[in-house]
Amino acid sequence: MPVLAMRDALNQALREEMMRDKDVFLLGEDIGLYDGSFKVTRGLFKEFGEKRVLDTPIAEEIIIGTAIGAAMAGLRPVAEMMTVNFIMVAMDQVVNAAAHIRYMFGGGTKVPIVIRTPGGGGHQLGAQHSHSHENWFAHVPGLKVVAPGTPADAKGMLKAAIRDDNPVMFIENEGTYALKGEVPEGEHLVPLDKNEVKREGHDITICAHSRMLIVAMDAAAELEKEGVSAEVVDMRALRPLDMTPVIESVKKTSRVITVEEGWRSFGVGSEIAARVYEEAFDYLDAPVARIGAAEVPTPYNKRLEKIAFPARADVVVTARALLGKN
Amino acid sequence: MPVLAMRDALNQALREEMMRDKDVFLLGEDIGLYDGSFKVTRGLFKEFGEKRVLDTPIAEEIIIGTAIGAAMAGLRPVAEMMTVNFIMVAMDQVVNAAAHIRYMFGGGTKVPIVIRTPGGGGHQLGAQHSHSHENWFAHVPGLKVVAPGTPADAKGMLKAAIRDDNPVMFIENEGTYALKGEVPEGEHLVPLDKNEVKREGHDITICAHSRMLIVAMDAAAELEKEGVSAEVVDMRALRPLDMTPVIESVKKTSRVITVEEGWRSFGVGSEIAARVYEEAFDYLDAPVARIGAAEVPTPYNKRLEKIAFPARADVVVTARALLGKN
Amino acid sequence: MKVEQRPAGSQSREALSDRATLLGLYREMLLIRRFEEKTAEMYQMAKIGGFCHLNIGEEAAIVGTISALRKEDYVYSNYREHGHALAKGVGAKAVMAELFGKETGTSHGRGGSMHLFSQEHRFYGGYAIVGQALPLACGTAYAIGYRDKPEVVMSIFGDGATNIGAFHESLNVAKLWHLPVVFVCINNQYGMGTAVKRASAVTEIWKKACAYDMTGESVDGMDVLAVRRIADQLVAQARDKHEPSLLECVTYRYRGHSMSDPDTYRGKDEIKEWQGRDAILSLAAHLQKQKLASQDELQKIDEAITAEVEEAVKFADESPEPDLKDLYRDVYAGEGN
Amino acid sequence: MKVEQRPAGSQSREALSDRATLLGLYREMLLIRRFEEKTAEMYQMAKIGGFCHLNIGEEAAIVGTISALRKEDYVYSNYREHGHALAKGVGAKAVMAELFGKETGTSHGRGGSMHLFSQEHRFYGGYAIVGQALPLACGTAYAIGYRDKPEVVMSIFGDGATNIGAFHESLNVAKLWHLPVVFVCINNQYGMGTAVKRASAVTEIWKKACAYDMTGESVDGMDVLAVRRIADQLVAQARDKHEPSLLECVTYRYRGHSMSDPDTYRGKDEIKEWQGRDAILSLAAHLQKQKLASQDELQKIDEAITAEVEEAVKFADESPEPDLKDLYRDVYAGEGN
Ligand SMILES: Cc1ncc(C[n+]2csc(CCOP(=O)(O)OP(=O)(O)O)c2C)c(N)n1
Ligand SMILES: Cc1ncc(C[n+]2csc(CCOP(=O)(O)OP(=O)(O)O)c2C)c(N)n1
Ligand SMILES: [Mg+2]
Ligand SMILES: [Mg+2]
Repeated sequence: MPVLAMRDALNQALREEMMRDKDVFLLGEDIGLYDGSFKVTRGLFKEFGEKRVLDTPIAEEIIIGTAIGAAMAGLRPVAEMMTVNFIMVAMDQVVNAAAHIRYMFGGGTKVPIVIRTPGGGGHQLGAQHSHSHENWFAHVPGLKVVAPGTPADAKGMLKAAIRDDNPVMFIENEGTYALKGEVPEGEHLVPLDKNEVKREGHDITICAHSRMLIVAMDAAAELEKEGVSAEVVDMRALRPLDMTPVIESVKKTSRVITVEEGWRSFGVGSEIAARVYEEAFDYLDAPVARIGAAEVPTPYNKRLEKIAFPARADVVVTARALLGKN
Repeated sequence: MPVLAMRDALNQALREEMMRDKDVFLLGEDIGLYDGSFKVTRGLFKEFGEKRVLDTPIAEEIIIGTAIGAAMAGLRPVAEMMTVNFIMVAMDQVVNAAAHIRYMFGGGTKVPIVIRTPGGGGHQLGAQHSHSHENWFAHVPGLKVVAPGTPADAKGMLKAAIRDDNPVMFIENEGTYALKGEVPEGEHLVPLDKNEVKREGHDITICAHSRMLIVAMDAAAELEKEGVSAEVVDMRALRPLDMTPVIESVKKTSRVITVEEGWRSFGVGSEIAARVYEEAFDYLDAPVARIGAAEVPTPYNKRLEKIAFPARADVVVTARALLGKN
Repeated sequence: MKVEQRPAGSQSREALSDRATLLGLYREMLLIRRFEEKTAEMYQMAKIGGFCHLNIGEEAAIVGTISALRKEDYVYSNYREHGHALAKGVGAKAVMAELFGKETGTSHGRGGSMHLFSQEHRFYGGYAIVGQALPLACGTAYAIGYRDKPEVVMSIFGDGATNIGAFHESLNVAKLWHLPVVFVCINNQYGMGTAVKRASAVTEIWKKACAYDMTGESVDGMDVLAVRRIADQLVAQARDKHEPSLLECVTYRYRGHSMSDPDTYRGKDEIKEWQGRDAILSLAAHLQKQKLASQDELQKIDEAITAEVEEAVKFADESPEPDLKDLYRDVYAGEGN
Repeated sequence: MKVEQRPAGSQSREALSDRATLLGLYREMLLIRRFEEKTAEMYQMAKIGGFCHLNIGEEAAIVGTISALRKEDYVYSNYREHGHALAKGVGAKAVMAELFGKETGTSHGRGGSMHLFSQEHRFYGGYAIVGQALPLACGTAYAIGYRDKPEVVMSIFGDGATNIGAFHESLNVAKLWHLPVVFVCINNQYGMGTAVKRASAVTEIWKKACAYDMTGESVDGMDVLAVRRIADQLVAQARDKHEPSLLECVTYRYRGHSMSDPDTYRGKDEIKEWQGRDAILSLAAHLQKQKLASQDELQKIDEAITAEVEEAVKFADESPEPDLKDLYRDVYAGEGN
């Protein structure tokens, strides 16, 4: 199977869907002539032209709103937000419009749009370019929210998202665009509502999504050296939140760690923990341990930033503690 | 002690703080000449004039942004967002600016603003006027978030919020503006970081804030008739989230219900539940039961809307189930 | 209302002296007036809940603009849209049923007064966030160009909406991308209780088009013929040249902002003054002066409309409530619901 | 840099022929040029991280506008603000230290290149969300009026920022509320890789002021004297009459958008052409032609500035990193930190 970087897997998904369906078009800032600030749309402007790869002004409300209005008229827009932080200026379009339109109009229309955007930090971009907000979107009925952590899932979920009839928040991560992995060629679809065990184990369950999936896998590898068998569940499907593989896993391990790149309080881990207790209370030997970013606006300084985000060591140490090892 | 409606208690707090400190001013849509769409600012325009009670255009980014810039220059603005739903168009100003400015500038400045806004539904206002988002704000470092449920707390917390040096999200509720209660005259301050037992009990703990506090108190009264002694903890302080009274209570009751007006998934109850397990795991006899709004964009139809929001009966039934009563 | 009776869209100026057209305009304005009067009555009787914003006084602005459209053209509106939906051809029954929250309503009772919608009539909805629908209108207009259709989008909003960011972002791309949109500002002098001059640095809304090098026009929103004439031009310009425009209709709402508005921010005589220029009475006078219709005929039209509105109320009243088990229906598309 | 050597603010036109003023302007532009060249070098050496946006090419626009301010006036900027901070009087050491992420930086290393700040110099910060700071500038200007102070706020942003909603909302209230603000648009022809004409329906940015009935001016941003003259007028207008304005400075960034920009969207000759009109070289020629300064003197100034920048680098390099235990410091005010 060909090995691709995440950004190229995403690019391939976009290209294939644009070739498959002429109603699919892209819009966003500098996605065309500039080839995209993270190069996910590289070459598509040249190949498909400015009508199907629309460069927009710096006006996020217009990007989302145009996508919604075009979708209601039958097209399938894929909007890029340069980073999730900028969606804050267009939150009304995402929540009050995209997510609610179908229901508030009694099903009279639908809004098949995909909003692609990288979240996460770790690049010294400071307090206004480094955050994650998937927990916010996952809270909203009407939205679907996914956050793949491998190139193959990125391609398969993006293709599925473009074909889905609902607004899909497609969360990418600046820190994984260069991540390489095997990616099936052509028609490869990954469901938007299925989470998956990415590594089997029986001592402890680690739940993570997006870039934190990599961190969790690294931690699991390190734990193995210590004789700890960790099972890693990829929480790529956040809304609807597929808990099945987590519950199955807990029944084996009775210990759970959640890892997310965003702030811990009122985060993704809070919901996963609450669900685990509701659905596997009697299987738990210890409280679910939640790992998230330090609750500070991300600092610029490299060393401060480093300790502000969850790393392999945090997961390993937490796992040891949960297992009562030193 | 005088009995006041919530809106008048809030009005009194604003008036007293404006008299105490000439740097305090109000801004928002129709808060002045129109006396406020929910009449919380009634009479203040007449009394203090248009400089200190500033009517703004319909431009939420300007309302929050003006408050921030004025605060950085030394004033103490109190901004009103007509409803929390409209903050979606100004989320960037709240999160990326107000919450992060102090930290990203290394403490070089501060942003002492209060953003007052009603959340909640139940008035047939439909999908764009009925939601609650306090869980979102409570997720953000740099913000303080409170949601009082009694007129006395409303006055005391608003006065404390105005005197606080940080941006405070002050969540009100359209459904409680007419709620009456005793309100201490003059200097009455309620800390922003202390939750409180509003009703003592020993069988079960009910956590609720804002309008749901009323629902919880009603449910507790009904449960008492059935011989169930419910303790109600007012979660008025959401960030920082004061868990002390909850943990104390759980140690007595070992059963917890959380009630919120917003959607359940990734909500306030998720965080409370996760914290309860982390801090009182061994005391729990059953999973924390979370009650929240049905996960739909709020429907207009009266009967559909009614079943979409948590009511006393939901709490009572849940309590019975937790206690193994029929 | 019977769609075929509506004046056909985009006619030449001459057409506006033609009897059928004038009676059609008269009929539509009167339908809105009677419908809204009845709506107020039903609200008082608590048959209608939530926020309810009436179009009384704005009939000429609404009918003059929307009647210039064809059936295949699109309309995006705000929460003050009962009349906009009626003018675009949505039936009075379906609209009233929506206000009643019934399953037979335009939005199956899920939307209510602020969220009317009709795919069939391309009435693309009432939105309750000020300014929110302008970017959507641009998106639908983009789709029209994308598919090279001879269609137009009309985006209708209030004076207060011209001060919010979405207005600026929308007009800029409409011009930049040559979108077939006509932006219609219903300047009824107030945004809730705030007069235009207390909210906008420029009180002549049409002038705001200058920042986008866009056609800007202002018209007496109490004169349906004047409104229709300019609307015909701007709609044709959008359709034929893909040149967007901003049209300000200077008008007035006789009633409060919503049913709960104490209405203390304006003088009674100001209201009287505008009522003195009532668009419906003016057209009635014109029709009689021009011998295009007799007092008697106009009376009959009124009776027919009153009956139509009564029918709508009866229909709404007798229609079924949504089934409670359908609470979750249509949150997501393509899930067997 | 030594603040007392800066040209005093708001001088008369004549002043702009006076030697001290001209040399001051020259010195400031050169400081920015040398500082940014060094910044690029330090970025390559990985002494600086994150996004880094340079002001090279924009010196005349920056110095011409900011030098028209007094010490007590305020400046709000965006993420391309190293030179803006220097021009407002913030020391090169503190700025470079911030780029290095050191505790001695303007923001104690928490902000970095995009978030410089100085309460002392009333440099109210660099903001990394396009358009975000304009409403803040209005708020500070409101506070000035609230306290009746003879101060002014300068809000500086790029051409790309004029298409976002916050720009519209800000200019409207600035005019409506008579705020003492001068909005300065640094039109450097591109927003990242997007040329102005591909993003804005109106390419002459100053014209956008028309929608607010506001003074709009455009000036050659490569001529520091022209910029300074118009800036003096607009600052005085804001200070004395509380009349806001929009000033477009037509200029160019010689380097890419940020250090990571491949810069493939524009021709090399376009860059050459603009460099041919370099503001610093032009002023140097002018100074010599007018016999206000000799080649030799200018050489000395350059040496002094180069030394000052070297000193700044040394200071930044030797400064301590923030203490890791201070990670949570300053998240909240008034908590003993
Ligand atoms: C973003 C936003 N802010 C505030 C409101 C509350 N609100 C609803 S209607 C209205 C006034 C709008 O005035 P205008 O645009 O002139 O329309 P009109 O009601 O006069 O027809 C306001 C402030 C809202 N719905 N959305
Ligand atoms: C709201 C928002 N959208 C997008 C971005 C990403 N971005 C950063 S700078 C920039 C270009 C800004 O161009 P301009 O305003 O002309 O300023 P310049 O960089 O040319 O000085 C963009 C798109 C952002 N920071 N904020
Ligand atoms: Mg109005
Ligand atoms: Mg630029």
